[in-house]
Amino acid sequence: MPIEPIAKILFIVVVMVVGIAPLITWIERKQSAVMQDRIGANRADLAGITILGLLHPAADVIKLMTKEDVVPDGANRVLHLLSPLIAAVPAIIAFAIIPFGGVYQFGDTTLNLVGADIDWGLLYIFAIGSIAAYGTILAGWSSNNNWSMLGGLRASAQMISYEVVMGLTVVGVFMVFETLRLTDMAIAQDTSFRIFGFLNLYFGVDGWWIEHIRLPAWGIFYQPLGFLMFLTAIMAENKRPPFDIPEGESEIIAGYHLEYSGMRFGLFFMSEFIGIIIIAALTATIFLGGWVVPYWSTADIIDLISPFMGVGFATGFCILIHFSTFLLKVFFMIWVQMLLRWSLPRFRYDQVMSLCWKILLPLSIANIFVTGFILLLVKG
Amino acid sequence: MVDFGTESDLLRWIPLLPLLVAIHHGVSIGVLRRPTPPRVAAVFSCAAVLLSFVLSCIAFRDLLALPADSRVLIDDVYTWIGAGIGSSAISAEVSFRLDPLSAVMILIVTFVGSMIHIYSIGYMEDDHRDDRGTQRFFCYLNLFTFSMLVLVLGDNLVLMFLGWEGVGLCSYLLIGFWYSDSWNAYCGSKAFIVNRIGDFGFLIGILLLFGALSETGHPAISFAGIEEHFDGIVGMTVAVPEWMPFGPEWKLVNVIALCFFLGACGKSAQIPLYVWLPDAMAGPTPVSALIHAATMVTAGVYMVCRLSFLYAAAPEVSAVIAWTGAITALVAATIAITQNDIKKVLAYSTVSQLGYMFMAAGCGGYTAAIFHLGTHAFFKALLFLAAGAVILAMHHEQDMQKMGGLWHRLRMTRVVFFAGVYAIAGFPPFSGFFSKDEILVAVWVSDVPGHMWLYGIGMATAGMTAFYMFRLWFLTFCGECRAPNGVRNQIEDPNGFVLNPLWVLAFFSVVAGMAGLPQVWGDIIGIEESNSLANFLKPALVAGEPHLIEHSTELWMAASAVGIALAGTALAWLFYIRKPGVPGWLAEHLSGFYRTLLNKYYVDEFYDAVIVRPLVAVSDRVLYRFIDVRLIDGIGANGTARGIRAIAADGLKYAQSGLTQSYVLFMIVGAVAIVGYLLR
Amino acid sequence: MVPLNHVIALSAILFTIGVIGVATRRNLIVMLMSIELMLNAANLAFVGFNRIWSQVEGTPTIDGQIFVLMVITVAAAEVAVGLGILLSMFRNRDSVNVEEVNLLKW
Amino acid sequence: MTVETILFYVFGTLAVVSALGMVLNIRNTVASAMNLVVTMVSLAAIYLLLEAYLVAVIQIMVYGGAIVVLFLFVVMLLNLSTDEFPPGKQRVVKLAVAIACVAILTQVVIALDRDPLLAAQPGAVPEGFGGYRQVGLSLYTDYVLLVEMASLLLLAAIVGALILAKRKID
Repeated sequence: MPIEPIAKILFIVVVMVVGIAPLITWIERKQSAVMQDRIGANRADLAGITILGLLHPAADVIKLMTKEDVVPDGANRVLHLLSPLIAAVPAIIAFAIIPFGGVYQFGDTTLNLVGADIDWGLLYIFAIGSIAAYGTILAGWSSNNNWSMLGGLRASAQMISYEVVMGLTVVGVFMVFETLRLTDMAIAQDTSFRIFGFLNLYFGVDGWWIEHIRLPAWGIFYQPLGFLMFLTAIMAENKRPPFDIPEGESEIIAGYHLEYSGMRFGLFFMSEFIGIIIIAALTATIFLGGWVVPYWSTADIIDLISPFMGVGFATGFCILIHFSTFLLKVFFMIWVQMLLRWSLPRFRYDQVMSLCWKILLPLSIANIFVTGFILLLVKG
Repeated sequence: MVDFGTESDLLRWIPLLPLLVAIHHGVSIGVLRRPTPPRVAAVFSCAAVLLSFVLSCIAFRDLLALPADSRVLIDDVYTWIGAGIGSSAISAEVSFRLDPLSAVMILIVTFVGSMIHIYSIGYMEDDHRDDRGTQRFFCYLNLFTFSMLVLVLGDNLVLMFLGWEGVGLCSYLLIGFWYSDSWNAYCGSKAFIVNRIGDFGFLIGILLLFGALSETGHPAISFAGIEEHFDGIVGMTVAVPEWMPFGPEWKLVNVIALCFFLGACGKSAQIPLYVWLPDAMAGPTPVSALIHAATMVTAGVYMVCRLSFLYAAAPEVSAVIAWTGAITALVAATIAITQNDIKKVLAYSTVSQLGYMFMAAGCGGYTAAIFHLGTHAFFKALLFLAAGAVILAMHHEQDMQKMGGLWHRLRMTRVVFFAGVYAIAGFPPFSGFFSKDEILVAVWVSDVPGHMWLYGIGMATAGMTAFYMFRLWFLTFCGECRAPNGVRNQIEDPNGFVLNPLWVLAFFSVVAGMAGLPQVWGDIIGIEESNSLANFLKPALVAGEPHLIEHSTELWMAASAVGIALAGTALAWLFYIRKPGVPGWLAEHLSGFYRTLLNKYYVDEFYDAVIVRPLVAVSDRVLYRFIDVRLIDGIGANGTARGIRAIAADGLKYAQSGLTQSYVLFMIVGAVAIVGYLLR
Repeated sequence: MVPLNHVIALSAILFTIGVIGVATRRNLIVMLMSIELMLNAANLAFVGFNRIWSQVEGTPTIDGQIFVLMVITVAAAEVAVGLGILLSMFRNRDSVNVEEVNLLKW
Repeated sequence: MTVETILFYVFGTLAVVSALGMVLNIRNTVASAMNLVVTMVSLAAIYLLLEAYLVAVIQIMVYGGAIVVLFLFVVMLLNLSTDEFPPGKQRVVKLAVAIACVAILTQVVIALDRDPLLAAQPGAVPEGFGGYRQVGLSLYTDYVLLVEMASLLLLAAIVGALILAKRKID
């Protein structure tokens, strides 16, 4: 049995899913507390010790585990039991292609810090996302409850619509980086570009400032509009507020997971939070340069360290820096989502739909055209 | 002498201008349904034709600028038909060829044409038979000019054929211009149908020629190309059944030449296809002048001259042409003697003159033919237009019995009319004299079997021509006025639009003869190379070595021609001025002959009985009643419908059960069957 | 890798199942699904053949998969329109039983 | 018996079983739809085994993600959970269908043993076979007209679906 894949899988499951996902529930609470000027989650204590309420996730888990698992009458038992899994599993396996670091050389062995380095990574994400829709829909339908049904309906409509937009918004990035492989994308962003380069290219202007005023070659700088739209679309795909109409408490009590309790409800819960992490990781990788340290490319790091410590150590150090950078960016994106989640009110259903079809779709197509035009200009 | 010519982009505009105007007229009356004011339309048309006349003059000057033996201008516009490969590849260009022959033709066409256009303004002024009449008239007229120019300028047989058909169509449209009168419509269709026969021959000729040429491996369609490779097909023969005359093998050249000549007969109203021309007089008089006297009917002569190399290689056919022309000339002249309708007389005279030209062409006197064509264009157009003026003055009265004594009233018209009569009667120094003289000389010196007879016929015809023309003159202008009182005191000269062209034409029909002044006269008044027309045309035509004859003979011939013309004139004077009773007396005592002549030898009746009725009967009984009604409609259309109904109504309809899945099932079964068949 | 004829056999079986569905089920939705199934069987055959003839004298060819993509496009369009028809039919007939849509017959 | 072969048979069986489940399940439309999804996904897996990567992903995205979801949406919208109608009196049709299916299968079998090439092991595929690069290049060079036609078709489908689904054309 190869050791590397197992290690990666273990890492993903233990660190990402079991580790960070509960942490995020805490972050969310704290965030809300901060924004609502409360103290927030701080009651759960172990012998009087409340580590900033960090025990709450554990408490939640225990509560969910121990709750009774109800299947309502007239519900389709199989699907009702199945759908939480259908919702959770795709969210977890989506981690498989997230690069937590670059590709490193230790002598003749190469270390590639990604679960599965497949050539069509982003498409994989989309496929997974499209499967994930079923969990919600089936949950809504199988609960034999009108509210859930409505939730499922809304979910299906919303997720189909936003899949389209999500796909179209990143096409610009494909065009810029000319790859779908997330690893290559991150590597491609491990550099920087001259802001005023076009002056030199087309108007023959030159001067030291043209060479030295640079931006990291991140997707967000190449595709600002794409970034915003992608974030919107994928957050809507995750059915989080302000896009949580499938479970709008005020309208359809809890929507699709109304009839769920115990750990099955917990799975939906989990899958949402894992979704948050996935979103953060994806946006970080595609638009924020993944593990890349701005203005300090891998080569530079290794060149800087290796004279003193040797190449091997330098590479290890590099890995450390890159991984922490990546985590930093991921947490930043998570924080951004929390911010949005607590600051924006819930959209109305028709607003969500028209936002998707009437605003995002045309904008993203226009974005594609403009990108292609500029690329033609630059690359000829 | 084959010459592929020098480029010149000017030529294409000569036919194009009239076409553009014609299109404008057609669109504005046919599509927009908003006719332009008559005067404006008329001015457009006249401007177009005049302009193309100017262009023709310029082109003519360019042509003259070239060295004498290579005077060919080519304007290659685009490839019209490109088909076939290898030895049978045909590529018909839309390309125009200006060589001396076509130069003379376009000058005549555009000049006479513009004169007649201007004349038409005045003539059609009082024509209120329908609201957009005038513009329609000018539309057709310009279209005709275009087609005629294409015919003349076309560099290949196909393009020529296009023009050929175009003029036929316009003639049809214009003869039946006043279609509300069914007789006019009938005449139009008669002209069209009779022409079809000729055109058929023409087409067959083209195809045979092309086929023969592609057998020699040089598929050419342009005149230059044909002439270049022509020698290859001279020897060819076609096998014919035993029972046919001159069997078992005919020279292919003869066949081709005959086919082309059939076409010429149709267009130029030669026996046996001349019957349409007299009836074509149903059209407005300018049309008769332009189409049925000056230009279109001469297309046949032009074609024979254009293909002179072909006819030079087919002496037998040339003989046929000569004799046909002669007989036509004679017969038409005899008929013309008895006609009372002024335009009919002129029509038969036209036929007769055309016969003259063919006689000349058949005898190898192509220059003479063209020369006479030109002069005839002038004086015959003049005569028709003058007759038109008379008709106008007489309030559309065409019967000479009701005229007479117009001498005092039409003081302008009488002069031009007299010039025309004088010219056609062939009195020196008017144009008719010289051209007719040329022809007679050509006939005299030619080696066509029995050319002396031809000469005799020519002389006789000349005499008759003088007779009937002066008969016309006396009946119309001299003696008592036999018009009804109401008309009588309103008779006056027509307006300037009508009159001025007449003056111009009159001038030319007087002096046009000088263009081709025979050498003999030239020697007398001491001009070197006086017959400039002949010298000009020589490169374009395959004329055999001109047989030189002593000037004395030639002078004698001229003298006798004048003499016989005088005789005819005197006879006419005797009959219609001195002793007006004589014609009636003759008509009584030679009543059979007279009636035969009066009824044009009953040719129409003959054709009607022999061709038309059987044809109609067959198409009615067999084609219509049996094949169409019984077979096609009965068995074909209705039968099928009935059969289908019988099958579908009682059997198949139950297949349409309205159950989707049964349809699906049928589909599957069908698919399975097809795949099974493929897998067999 | 399995030889092509297994792939084709699989596609044939799927196709047959689709045929059964289209021809026997009277629920319009299921009929549409079965049509989708048949299309997929065809796609499978396409992909399989493309796998065999993945290159024609050296140059890689992808035509089979292109056709699959086109078929998928057509399928999407067909489902959209078909479901639209189904909706309007349900509005008029209050059922999705194809046997109730039988006005057009003799 | 390589891993690929085993996987092929596993997914093939899965596809067939789920397809049968879709067709024969006459109580529950949603279950049929879910069976269809399973078929699609396992077919996608088989595409992967056949090294048609892009097609596999598209299969999941379009069929799994869009088409079947649409089916579910309609089922839920019309609330057709239990649908089947009293069994019709079309014994004949069923019989004919059975015969037709047998015929199809036999035909395929006949066709299969015609060509020895089909029984052979497929050779190696060229570099980047079935990847989005090759497909994309081929789509936008040789088949660009096809793409245009597809776009037209989709437009027509959108409009048609809209018109059909609108309750009242206004």
